[in-house]
Amino acid sequence: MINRTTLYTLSLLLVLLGAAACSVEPKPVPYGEANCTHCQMTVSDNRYGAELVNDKGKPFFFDAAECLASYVIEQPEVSDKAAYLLVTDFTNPNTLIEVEKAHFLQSKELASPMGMFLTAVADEATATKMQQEYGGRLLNWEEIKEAVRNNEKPQ
Amino acid sequence: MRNLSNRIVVWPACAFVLLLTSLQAFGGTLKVCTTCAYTSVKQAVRQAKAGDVVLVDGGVYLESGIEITQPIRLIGQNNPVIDGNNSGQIITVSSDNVTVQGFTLQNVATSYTRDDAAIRVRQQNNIQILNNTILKTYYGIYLQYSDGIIIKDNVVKGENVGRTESSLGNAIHVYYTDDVQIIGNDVQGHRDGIYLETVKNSTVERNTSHQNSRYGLHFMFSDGNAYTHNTFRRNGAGVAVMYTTNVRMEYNVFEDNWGAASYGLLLKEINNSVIYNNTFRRNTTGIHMESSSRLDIKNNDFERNGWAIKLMTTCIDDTFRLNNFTGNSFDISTNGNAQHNYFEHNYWDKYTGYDLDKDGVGDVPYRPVSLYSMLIERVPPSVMLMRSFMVDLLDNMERVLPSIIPQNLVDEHPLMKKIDHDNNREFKQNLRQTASAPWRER
Amino acid sequence: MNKLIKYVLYDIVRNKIIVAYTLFLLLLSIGLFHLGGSPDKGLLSLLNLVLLTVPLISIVFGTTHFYNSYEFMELLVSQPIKRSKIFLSEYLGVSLSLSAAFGIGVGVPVLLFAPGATGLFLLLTGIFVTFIFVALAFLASVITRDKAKGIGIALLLWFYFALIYDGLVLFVLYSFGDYPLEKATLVLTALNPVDLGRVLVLLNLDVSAMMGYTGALYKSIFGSGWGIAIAFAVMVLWVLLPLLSARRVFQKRDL
Amino acid sequence: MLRGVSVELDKGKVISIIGPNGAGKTTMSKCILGMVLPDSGDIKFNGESVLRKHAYRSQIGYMPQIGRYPENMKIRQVIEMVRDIRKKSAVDDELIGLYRLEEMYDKRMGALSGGTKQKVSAALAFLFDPQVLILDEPTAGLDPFAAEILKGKILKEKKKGKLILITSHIMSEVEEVADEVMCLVDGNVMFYETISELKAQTQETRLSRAVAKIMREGYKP
Repeated sequence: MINRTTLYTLSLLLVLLGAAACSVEPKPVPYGEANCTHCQMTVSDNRYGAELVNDKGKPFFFDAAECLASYVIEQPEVSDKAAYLLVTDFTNPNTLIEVEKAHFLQSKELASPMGMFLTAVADEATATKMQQEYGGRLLNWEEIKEAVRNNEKPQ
Repeated sequence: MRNLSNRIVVWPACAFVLLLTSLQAFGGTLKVCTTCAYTSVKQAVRQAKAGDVVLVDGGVYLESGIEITQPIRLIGQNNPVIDGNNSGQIITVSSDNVTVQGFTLQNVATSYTRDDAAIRVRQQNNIQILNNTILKTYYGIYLQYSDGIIIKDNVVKGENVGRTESSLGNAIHVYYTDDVQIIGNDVQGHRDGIYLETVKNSTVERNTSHQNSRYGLHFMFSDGNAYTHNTFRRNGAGVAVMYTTNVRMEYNVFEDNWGAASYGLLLKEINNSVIYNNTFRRNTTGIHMESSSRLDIKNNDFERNGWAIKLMTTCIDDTFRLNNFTGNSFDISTNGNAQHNYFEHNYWDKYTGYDLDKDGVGDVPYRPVSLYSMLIERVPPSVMLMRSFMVDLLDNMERVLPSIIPQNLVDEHPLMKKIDHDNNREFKQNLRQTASAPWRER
Repeated sequence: MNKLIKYVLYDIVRNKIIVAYTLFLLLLSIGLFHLGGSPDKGLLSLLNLVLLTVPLISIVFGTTHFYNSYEFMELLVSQPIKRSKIFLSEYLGVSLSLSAAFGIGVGVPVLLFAPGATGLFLLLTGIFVTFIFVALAFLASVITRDKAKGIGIALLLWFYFALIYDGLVLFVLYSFGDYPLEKATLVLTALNPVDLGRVLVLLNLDVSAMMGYTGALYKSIFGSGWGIAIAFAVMVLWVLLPLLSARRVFQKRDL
Repeated sequence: MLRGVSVELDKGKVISIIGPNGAGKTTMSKCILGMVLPDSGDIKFNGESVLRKHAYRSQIGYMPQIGRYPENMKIRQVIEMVRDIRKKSAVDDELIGLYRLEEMYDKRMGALSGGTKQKVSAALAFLFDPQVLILDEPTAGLDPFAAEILKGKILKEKKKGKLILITSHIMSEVEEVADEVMCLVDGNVMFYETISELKAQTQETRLSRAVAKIMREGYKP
């Protein structure tokens, strides 16, 4: 009898363990409690955080889109297999959007944590409106990576 | 050599400033008080001509948007208060050779689109900001594209309780400005206490930066600066310095920077710099070093930190000598086996070796890296086993028969007694002569 | 039943081992608080010690006591009284007296040198661990009639919870480093009462900052009233599971 | 290990259970007491099954072969405890008096000799005036004087119409107190007869001889 009970308990716990471990989905960025995977600074500004979720569901947090881009450039073996690459929507703090769908504004007026002046928003209209207000240029993710690679800052 | 030349340049500049200010004293004086000709600071400043002194008497002035366009001295007497009433920036300096002294400036609202400050200096030279008290502002003192600035003996105090970081500015924010002296200020309650980005040839000295939400001091791309005798206490994450060469960090105290993502000092791509005579006390991590090379880390005290030093394998050619490591949970942690750094003549309180020849130097090497700290570095969730008996056992086994911890991260000549940095000159001289490996002196 | 506990307690409290255990804990606690400097440091060293010795003493004493009381239990069984009452009285007698020893040996110094929530957590953890390991001891004792074998099983159980389990966890965590393990470690913690107790106390101490992101996650869970309630519910489960299985066996077997 | 016992025992008799070592004598008494739970079969007490019950034991007094008690308990406490369990104040403290246990009431059980412990066991068995007494090797370990007292007590209780079961090896003793003898061999009842019948059948005058003869030649009723 004990054996059966133990078996039941064990299998239940294993299932729990599995469930806890194996969901591949974006996790909220723990502002103030995690260090940026790339630059080690505290991830703290909830308008700029970024995240990479690997194929196994493990999240890596970044304090800014430029750090995510640098990491992707430096660690292709991790990022090629990544399930999600996410940045925070500047206009909706704490909301993550996929980098491919994000619109980036590089404007001298908006300083991001790691000095590349990159701001991400979810939709194009907002991006255009912000560009009119602050100046600068609009980029997509591929262009962001290129800009980070060449360390292009706004003049 | 570089530092020497800095001093030679800076001192004549200061003398020049003094001369200039004394010259200006010969200008007219415009008095501001409730019963004076001028009852508004803004009015007086607008009327002032180059070289004038605007003397403001005690009282509360509800004003903002004061723009200084002439080289004048704006001086407060009997502690006048200029209350911005949350309606934008209080003082904007748009002229060279200006002094702002002796005011209490308060209430500048947070703006997500403009970086409003109590005092903003934009593209000017030779400005002095002295003895002011700045309360409840978004940014405190904000310098950009300027040159030759002295910020001395100010108090900048923000209110960060219950506020998110994006609604806080920095206490002293310096951007693209050279030859800045930030001396004797007390900054607290902001996002970063002192923020420097692309600042050269500057000095940060005798400041106290505490209880800021993010960093006590934060600089990037700022070569050739000296940070001495500062205290960084209980900040969100201590001090972060990155992408910089030729830094002198001496006689600073980093303490109580204690939190899940906290450290005393974060070094990221800092090269050719010196870290002497600092105290790292009770920080989650004393120094976190990444991609930093040719650093000389000497005569520091690491007391009661979680990790005294996290030394990533991307760091090379760093030397650690004559430091005291006492009461730290982990002395050194690293994330890999490749090590190209040099440890010698440090004092480690966990060292259990002996000294048969009584020369004050232990006869067996000390390995400061614990296996478990490396495991945590690789698999952070394994902290759940912190303080487990199993882990202690593993650590002790590994120390006796090292197999995973880096072979060459070792202090071959650990000291037997704690070093008294001030009074051990002779002993250190002896050590230098008997040092086994000739190592470059900086 | 409480009458029976009274007599069992009376017998155990005057046991020399219990007295020695109390004194040992008392001296050690006072010593650690004096050596440690700060109360927090004292608590930390005490925690290490408590989580090593309390399970060991509890399980060994529980097992030997069970075997030594075998004939006495036979005598009781011949009386008009339910077996489960006898069993539970013995269990409560042992765990209450060991807890009392712990309460005096560790509780009094903690109250004197480091009163506060952390100390309270340490005490609660110690008492729970006592109850859990006495339950495990009784389980080991009813599995086999051979005293030597029983003590062997008990020691193995202690070895497993104090040492082997953590090794296994370390191995698992290391092997699955690419996976998000933060939540899995929560479950792994719950699967060992010693680890659970340790984490609960650590989170109340300064050291928790060293636990980084994982620790922050733990804190967000164990910091809330609910989290603590769940943690202690798990502890209660850890008492009941071995205890009830042991009682079941005890009720159905020949003496 | 007991196997095929099926007997009915009436009150007012002293029945001695004999048999070679390992025959199941102790097991049988333990079955009646609920210490050993039978895999099959039933045990009835006053017509009711005793399996999974415990209240019936208030009618049984039991004296184990070797009594072991918690070391730090005093005699007084052991007696009080059993009294608490039975929720009855003592009705028959004759043995306590005869064995002069009261003088030793404050001694720790751990400090008592084996014989004294047996005295305590015996006193406890008779203390509550039970209908049934089960005595496992009652005189083993008792000094001859104490054994005599016990035998006297057994005979006295028999007269009150009680059922007394005694397991014993000592045939002279069995002969002294018992009316009937039940012989167990390998978990089966070999015979269950009155002593006089056994003697008559085997034409022996002494019980030990009679039993030895039956063992040798087999039982032919």
